[in-house]
Amino acid sequence: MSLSNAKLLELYRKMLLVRSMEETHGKLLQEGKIQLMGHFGTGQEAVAIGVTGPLRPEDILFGTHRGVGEFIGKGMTPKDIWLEYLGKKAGPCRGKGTLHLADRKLNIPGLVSSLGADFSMAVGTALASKMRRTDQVTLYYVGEGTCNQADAHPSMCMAALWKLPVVFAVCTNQFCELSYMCDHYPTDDVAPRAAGYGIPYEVVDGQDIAVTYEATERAVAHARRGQGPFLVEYKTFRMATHFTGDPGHYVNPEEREQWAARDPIDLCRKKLLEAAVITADADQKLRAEVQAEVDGAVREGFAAADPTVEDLFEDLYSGKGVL
Amino acid sequence: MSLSNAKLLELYRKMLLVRSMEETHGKLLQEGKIQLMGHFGTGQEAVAIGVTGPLRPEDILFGTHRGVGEFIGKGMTPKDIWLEYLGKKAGPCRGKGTLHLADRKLNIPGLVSSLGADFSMAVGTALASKMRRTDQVTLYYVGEGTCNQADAHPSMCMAALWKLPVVFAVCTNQFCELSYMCDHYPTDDVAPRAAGYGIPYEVVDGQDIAVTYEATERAVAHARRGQGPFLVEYKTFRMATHFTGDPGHYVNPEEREQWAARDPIDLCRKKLLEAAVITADADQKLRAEVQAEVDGAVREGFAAADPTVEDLFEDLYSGKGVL
Amino acid sequence: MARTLNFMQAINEAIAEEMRRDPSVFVLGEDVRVSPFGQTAGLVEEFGEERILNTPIAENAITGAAMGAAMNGMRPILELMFCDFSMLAMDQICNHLGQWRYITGGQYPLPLTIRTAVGAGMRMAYGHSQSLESQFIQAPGLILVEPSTPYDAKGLLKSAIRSDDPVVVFEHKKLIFGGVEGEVPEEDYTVPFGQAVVRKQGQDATVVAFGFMGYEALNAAQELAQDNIAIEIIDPRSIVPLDKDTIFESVEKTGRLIIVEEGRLRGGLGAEIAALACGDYFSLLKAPVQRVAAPMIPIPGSPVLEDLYLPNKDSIVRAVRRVC
Amino acid sequence: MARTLNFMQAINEAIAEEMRRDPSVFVLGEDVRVSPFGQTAGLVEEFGEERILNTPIAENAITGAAMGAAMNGMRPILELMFCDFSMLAMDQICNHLGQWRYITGGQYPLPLTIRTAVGAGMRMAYGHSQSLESQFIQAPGLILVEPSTPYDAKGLLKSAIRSDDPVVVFEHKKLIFGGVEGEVPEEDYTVPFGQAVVRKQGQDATVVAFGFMGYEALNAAQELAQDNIAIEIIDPRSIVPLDKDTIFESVEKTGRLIIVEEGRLRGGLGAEIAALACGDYFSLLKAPVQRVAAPMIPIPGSPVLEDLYLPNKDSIVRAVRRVC
Ligand SMILES: Cc1ncc(C[n+]2csc(CCOP(=O)(O)OP(=O)(O)O)c2C)c(N)n1
Ligand SMILES: Cc1ncc(C[n+]2csc(CCOP(=O)(O)OP(=O)(O)O)c2C)c(N)n1
Ligand SMILES: [Mg+2]
Ligand SMILES: [Mg+2]
Repeated sequence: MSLSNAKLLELYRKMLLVRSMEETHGKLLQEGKIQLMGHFGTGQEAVAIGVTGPLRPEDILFGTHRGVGEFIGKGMTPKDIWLEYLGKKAGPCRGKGTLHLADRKLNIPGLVSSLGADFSMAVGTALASKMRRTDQVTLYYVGEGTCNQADAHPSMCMAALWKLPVVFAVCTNQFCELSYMCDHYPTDDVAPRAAGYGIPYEVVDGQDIAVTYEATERAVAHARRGQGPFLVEYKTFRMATHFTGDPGHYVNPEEREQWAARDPIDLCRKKLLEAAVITADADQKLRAEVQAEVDGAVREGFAAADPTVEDLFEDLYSGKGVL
Repeated sequence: MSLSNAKLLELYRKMLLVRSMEETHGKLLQEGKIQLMGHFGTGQEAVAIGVTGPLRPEDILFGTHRGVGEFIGKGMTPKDIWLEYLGKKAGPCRGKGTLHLADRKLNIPGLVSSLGADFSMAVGTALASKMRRTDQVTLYYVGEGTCNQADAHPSMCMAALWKLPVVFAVCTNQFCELSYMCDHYPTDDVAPRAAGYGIPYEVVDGQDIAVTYEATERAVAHARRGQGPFLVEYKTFRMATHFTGDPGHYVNPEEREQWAARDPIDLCRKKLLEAAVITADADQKLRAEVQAEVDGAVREGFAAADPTVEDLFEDLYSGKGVL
Repeated sequence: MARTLNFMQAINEAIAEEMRRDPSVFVLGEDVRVSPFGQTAGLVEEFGEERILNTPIAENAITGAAMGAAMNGMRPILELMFCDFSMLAMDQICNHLGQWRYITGGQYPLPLTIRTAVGAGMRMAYGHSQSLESQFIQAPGLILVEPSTPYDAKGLLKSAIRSDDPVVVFEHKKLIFGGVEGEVPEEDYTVPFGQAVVRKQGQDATVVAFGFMGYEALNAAQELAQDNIAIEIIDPRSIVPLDKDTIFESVEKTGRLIIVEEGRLRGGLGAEIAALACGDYFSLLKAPVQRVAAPMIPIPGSPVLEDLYLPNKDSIVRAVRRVC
Repeated sequence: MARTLNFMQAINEAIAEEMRRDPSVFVLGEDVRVSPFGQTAGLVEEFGEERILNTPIAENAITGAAMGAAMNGMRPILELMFCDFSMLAMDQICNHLGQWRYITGGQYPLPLTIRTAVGAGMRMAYGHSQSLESQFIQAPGLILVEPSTPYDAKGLLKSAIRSDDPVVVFEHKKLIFGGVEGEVPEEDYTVPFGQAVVRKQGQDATVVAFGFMGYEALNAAQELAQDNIAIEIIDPRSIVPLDKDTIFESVEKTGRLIIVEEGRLRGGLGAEIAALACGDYFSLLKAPVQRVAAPMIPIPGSPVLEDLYLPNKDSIVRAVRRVC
């Protein structure tokens, strides 16, 4: 086990931050303070934080629409996220991306609106890393539903063909929008598809942060060593509905209960308490601190300036006078 | 071995017809009599004829750009092909498709210009067969290069998910346009990709018509029984260059020689002679007869009427007055 | 007998009725059983999972699959949830779907209906908000329609499902979510392709407004009426075929033409109609043709910017005033 | 010092020179090493297999891969062999490539050049012959250029490769295969975006002809000269940005505008220019604007039908005569 107690605590804090960010988003929506819908990753925090944990700053991340887990994991701050979510001029995308977070200083090139369009982009960033002789790795984080998108296939093919430093991190949360995975898949797992390209793979528990972190660490190391792509599939469960307007009538409540019993944050807390890395009191304090950070970020977000009509026509072309 | 001598002779004649059709096409081009480029399947006749041999008239075929093998195999006549190739009004597509052959009476819905666009169409025809409770099978014939096209992936996924009566028949002829398969594939075979969807597969010799026919027969029977899709990969070699304007400098001549020694028509003839199904004389006669059929078809094609400006605006919409 | 239905109900009813009428009609698309916006909600109970078919998330391939089914005796209704995603299926739609009947010499008509949602203003940002109708007008062999009332939504969709030609139906999100209501007959009816409707009469200027923009035009008309400017509002309903007669009979009267669309300006629906105007109908024009459309920029996420991006009543009023 | 080069050589030279200048420039596409038409032939010998990268046959994915490389410090030149195949990549090109810089608030410009071949007349039938430039004009954030001479082919391609914005370069097959020749300087030069060229002066009518159609227009000019009609021929070179000044300065003089493109009529390049004409430049027009373009049908395989389909010298002459 490569995960130190200090690291575990750091990851735990990040998971708390993710949960708090999304709960706060939900609350703001309910209170009618914002219109921005959310696709929350409740229950999947150990995947999002586990896949980003082992990344270096120079590594590249492509994330998903589901919540903020991997963005927090790669280093985005609640403040930057809320500035962007609220469409403010000081947001990393100057309020133009909103849900589509991008942050160049953290090597997050952006979030596509068309599921799977970034599969090949991740191959492209990895190709550039290889051509430029860096030891940068690209992590492509993706849902199982999106793995059916056509481009998954030539993307994996190119990654294997050119032996590129890219990790495909598949979050199998049992749902693809408003239906179960079985409406989309003839098989139980996504991962064995990698074998068709000669890409090695692993299928792991997505609830235990130590497991997700270490599996990713192995995959990233493989890619960084120049051994080519690796695919990891993390099994988890989407505790939230697809998006904030979805009542989720199609969800089987018993199954949901079973997974709830293995909530990744609870599991991690238990481990930390048992190993005496943290006390119950310190945990309370940490949670309050995290919530305060999020609340502060929301406040700062609301207080920040909106873009104006001049901004509307900025940022399209680098060249002058084209628009 | 399910292949009777009579059947073998029939398939042999079809292979001769294919070769003669393409040689004649090449000759007409060289003589400057036509402009229509050809992508010939010389050396692959046992695949094209083997995959179509076991099909029933009601079965659906999607063919490829490479020559006329599968179209002859499914029952198109040299005459119909030449009428269409020459863009004549009496062609099955009224001269509008030319290289893109379609023939409704033979259940050949057409040939797409964008490689792989028909992968999902084949899934769709099979879906319709299933919904309509027929026992019709769709055979999707495709090159290995095209199997990298994105839609191969969701198409195989849907076929498996919905257990559709479709056979994916992959002709691996070592080339994808102007490059070897190794520029396109991280693996030696295409077929194992099917396993990722739980689709059963076989890899077989593509030079021996008995082998190609029987492998296809098994696959088609599987699909017809309602057991879902099946993939067969046939290993062969493209003896022609990519198209009639390609000098083929990139081809390894020794490798070509080796494959030439196992020409599928020669192999089949040897078998027929050895089994005394045919004498050398009868073979000569048969070949002359085949060539005469093709020459006649070309003559009839040239003699037929061209479409006119009125035809230009026909056939677009079923509804009146739209165009 | 007519009842009041909302836009979504009208769509739902059209599909249900056609599925009852014709066993070869079926629905496929991503999550059509639960139905992300609701147009196909509940149909699975009556028609079963085979005829209301959830597909994997793969727009080009499901379009191809629908085309294949149409080649083999079925009449599929394909949903491409957000019109933005139809860009994934452009090869199938523009290169093959519209061209198949022609290049097979009439052998294979493709009776396929594609339904897809357009429209911004819902804070869904780039890639879930575009009105991309104009991306389809270059493609031969398609019929394109965009209803703005429950009556037209049902009638045009029925025409689409019964048509042997491929039809793309654009449904505006504001009409779906906004619950716009209208009278819809109990009896079976269809709305023919290529017939525009004059939504409001007027003699000062002709305003051709597509889909949801018709409502903005009606609001603009009210404001302009205060200055005694009476605009005539035409809802083309069909984009292809286009009812040129109705449009240019109006222009003959008014001499002024304003075209309003939610999509972007360059090469948009307005460009084509303006080009017709200054071509065959040049002599009718008494003033420059005005195009009201979105600017040539992506749809920004910021609510402030999104509102600035969208054409609306005010931009229509301004355009009319420039020529009246 | 100038030499005579053909169109293909000019393209090849532009790529080679930029690759020597800048190690981040590389070429990828299907069979770019051997090169189906020849534009990138021989480059692999100088630059090696890594920088002249053959890809699998998967247009949307290789476009995405090129975009990814552009996000990470490279300047890819992507070949999408036939423009028809670019329809497979429309999601990447229209939804993401042109919009990426904007929606990331300027963080991620995408210095990507896409080269693709347009044009019919080579008996390649449906799906290998279309001129689909107009399919791209609706998309924000792209630069679109179409050279018609070796000089422009080299100069525009160099501008494209050096540009931080995504550029699509349309290359006409008749110019590539036909070996059209022209003077090209030895020295480094670029052709700026958005600058049209007057190919022939004249005062009776303005003919805006894109790409290869300029040659048909020159032939039409000869025929029309016999009737003392002197047309002015403008080659826009850039489709986006469009040099409106040069076009409408000419229309100011002639009062007559004819737009010629090989692509299809509806929503084509001609529609947009006609719409500009009857909008901001309405007062300049003395006659109806004429559009010469292909009809709204697929490209038929039959040589007889293909020749009937294509706009050419005769259709330009007819259009000019309608207004002169
Ligand atoms: C090209 C495209 N098609 C459809 C959608 C709509 N959509 C958004 S999320 C989603 C489901 C994705 O499922 P999965 O990849 O498993 O991710 P999850 O939502 O479970 O996190 C769908 C269909 C989209 N955004 N893009
Ligand atoms: C979408 C698309 N991309 C590229 C091409 C050009 N092209 C025609 S044939 C071919 C090679 C196909 O290779 P394979 O599938 O192995 O078939 P083969 O030619 O070997 O029979 C290519 C790239 C095309 N027709 N369509
Ligand atoms: Mg999922
Ligand atoms: Mg091949």
